[in-house]
Amino acid sequence: MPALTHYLVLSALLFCLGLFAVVTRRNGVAILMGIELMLNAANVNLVAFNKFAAPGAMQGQVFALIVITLAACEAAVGLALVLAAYRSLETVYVDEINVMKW
Amino acid sequence: MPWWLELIRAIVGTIILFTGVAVVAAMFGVLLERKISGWMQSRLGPKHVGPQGLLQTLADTLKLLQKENIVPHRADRAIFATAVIVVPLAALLDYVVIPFGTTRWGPLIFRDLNVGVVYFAATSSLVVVGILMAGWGSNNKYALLGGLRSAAQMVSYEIPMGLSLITVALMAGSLSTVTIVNAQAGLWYIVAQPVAFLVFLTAATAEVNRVPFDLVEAESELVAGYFSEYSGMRFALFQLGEYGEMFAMAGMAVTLFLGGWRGPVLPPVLWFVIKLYALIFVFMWVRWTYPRFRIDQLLNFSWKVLIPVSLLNLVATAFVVMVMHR
Amino acid sequence: MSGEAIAFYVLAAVTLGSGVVVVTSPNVVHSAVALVPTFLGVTGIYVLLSAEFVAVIQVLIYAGAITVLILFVIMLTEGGTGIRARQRNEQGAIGAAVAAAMAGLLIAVAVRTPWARLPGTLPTYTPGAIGQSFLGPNLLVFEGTSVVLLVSLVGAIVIARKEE
Amino acid sequence: MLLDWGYVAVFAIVGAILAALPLLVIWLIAPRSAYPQKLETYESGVPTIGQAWSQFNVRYYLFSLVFVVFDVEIIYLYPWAVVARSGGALAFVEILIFLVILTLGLVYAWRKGALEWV
Repeated sequence: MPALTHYLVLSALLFCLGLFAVVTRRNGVAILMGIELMLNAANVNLVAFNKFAAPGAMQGQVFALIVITLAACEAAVGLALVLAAYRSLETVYVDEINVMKW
Repeated sequence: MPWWLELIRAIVGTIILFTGVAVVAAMFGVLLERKISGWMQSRLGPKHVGPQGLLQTLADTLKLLQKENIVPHRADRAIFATAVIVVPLAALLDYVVIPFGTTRWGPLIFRDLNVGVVYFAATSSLVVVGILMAGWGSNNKYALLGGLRSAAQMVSYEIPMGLSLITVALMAGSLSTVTIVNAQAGLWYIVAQPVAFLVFLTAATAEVNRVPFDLVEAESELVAGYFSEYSGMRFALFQLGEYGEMFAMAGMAVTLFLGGWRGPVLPPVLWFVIKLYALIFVFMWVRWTYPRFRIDQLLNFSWKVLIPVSLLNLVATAFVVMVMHR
Repeated sequence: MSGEAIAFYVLAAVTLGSGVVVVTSPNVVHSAVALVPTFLGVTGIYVLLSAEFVAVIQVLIYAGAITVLILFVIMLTEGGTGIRARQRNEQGAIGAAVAAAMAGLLIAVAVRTPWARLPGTLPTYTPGAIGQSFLGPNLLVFEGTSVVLLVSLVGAIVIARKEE
Repeated sequence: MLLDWGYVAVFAIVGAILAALPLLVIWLIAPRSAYPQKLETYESGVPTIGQAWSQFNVRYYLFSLVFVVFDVEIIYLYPWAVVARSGGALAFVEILIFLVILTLGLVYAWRKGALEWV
């Protein structure tokens, strides 16, 4: 039977994969993918704590749903930003986007 | 039951369901389509292989098995090859929650998940990813355009479909398909929810990319859409996915609105099959009767007609449920 | 080893393995496609944690909607042209070090902390329990998300549309 | 409940193997006689020009954007639908507010032309 710690370790590893993508990727879309991985890791934690630490309340699962919602909103707005940057600056590589206003 | 018995049961069930869908839905479905289209256009359709052409699709499958297997050298090989498995698998996963009938030992269903309706929505949304993969992996302009159009269309019609699923779940107060069928013992939901039924049927036609929503294939402008580059057995697997999805949608419509396996006198499984083929006939009838929509008309229809209508229908149903359960 | 443990390790391997592909693949489309098995692995983890409603929602939203959105944007921008530009910046080594240090820290915390446990049992029918909590303690959260969704819809449309 | 999902997992794994089986068969029996022209991308008979991997209309994005927001809205309706009977007037009012706020979003998208295909 995997215990709480197993899930926490898995989530920590997934989180750090996402962190690595955010720090090293140049492409804006790939950075957003890294953020999605990090949010997923957070969700695993929420649901795991729900089961092992406070099984009576549903707060963990409800907040996992909220996080999924926020992830979707973040993806929609973030990708819109990437598209807008691509339209005015013709690049999706964040280290080339170095002007504030076009 | 010991675990290995459960495992064997699950494997055998999967194999039966898979071959059943491949034979009954894909092979027989293709034949039926050709026969019905022939009948509607005053011609005979396939006639030479087997009695009345019954074995035509079998012959076609054998032919496709021997065909050369071409991967264009510009294609993205990994994605090109995976898409072939993703599309039929995503279509077949739908069948897990469709109850085919009932027996002495309980309902005849692969597994009665208690989130069945949401599961159905989730697996049918996976097909979009497979189609985008096929379109992009081919590195063919027709294929990519077909894939993008298909994805835009399928996601647009997922919303009205989800809303009508919720309306039914609200009526039955449950997300399990078996409970929904049992809740229709008195009255089929097609009577109580005609609007949701029509919305579901329209969205299902669009989800499986059939005429009048077949912009994706659009033989006359896009060659064959996202599977232009697929030959031989890979083409057959896409056909399996397409017909499998069509039968799954029809089966779900029967489950949600036509009382599932319920009916007098005849055995339950037979009732399910009769209703299923009646709906399949409607799909084919529509295909050979209506011309194709333009893409702007198609998307407008979903966002500006179906979604507002199903939202209103949902609110009205919620009101009635509130009043009835006071 | 029990069946549950085997399932956990298989799912963890699928999740982390395809996660590595997402993070390192030089082709952005391959990264985006590899997101699907990652999300499905996490779905399996939710099932093991007996959160089946969250699990199907994970498939519906992440695998079915967000992946499609990401693929669309890749195809609309120059990422869709495949392997062309350098995908990684010059912080590769530092980034790996930071991520590894972070992983070590998080794992140390996870293993060493004596987590508190409240009594109670998980409800067996999760959609019902979640619905009840939306009618009760989480009512405001429920209405709040609709506002969040509205705001992000408006914001994204404003940003993504072409200026006239 | 775990048993249910065990069945689903077996279905997915065995199903993937069964779907891949025909591919193994054709790998064994199908003829191979490829030459450069045959492996060329199909473009109605004329030589292929450039890659297909070029950029497309931003309209596709706007539709998938509105789709994601409404798809997320729908996930909140499923748990509500299960408990609406016992919830009485509270459940009805709650969902009415929720849907009205989201309909504002639909109206906004409609008015701003995000739902037009130009």
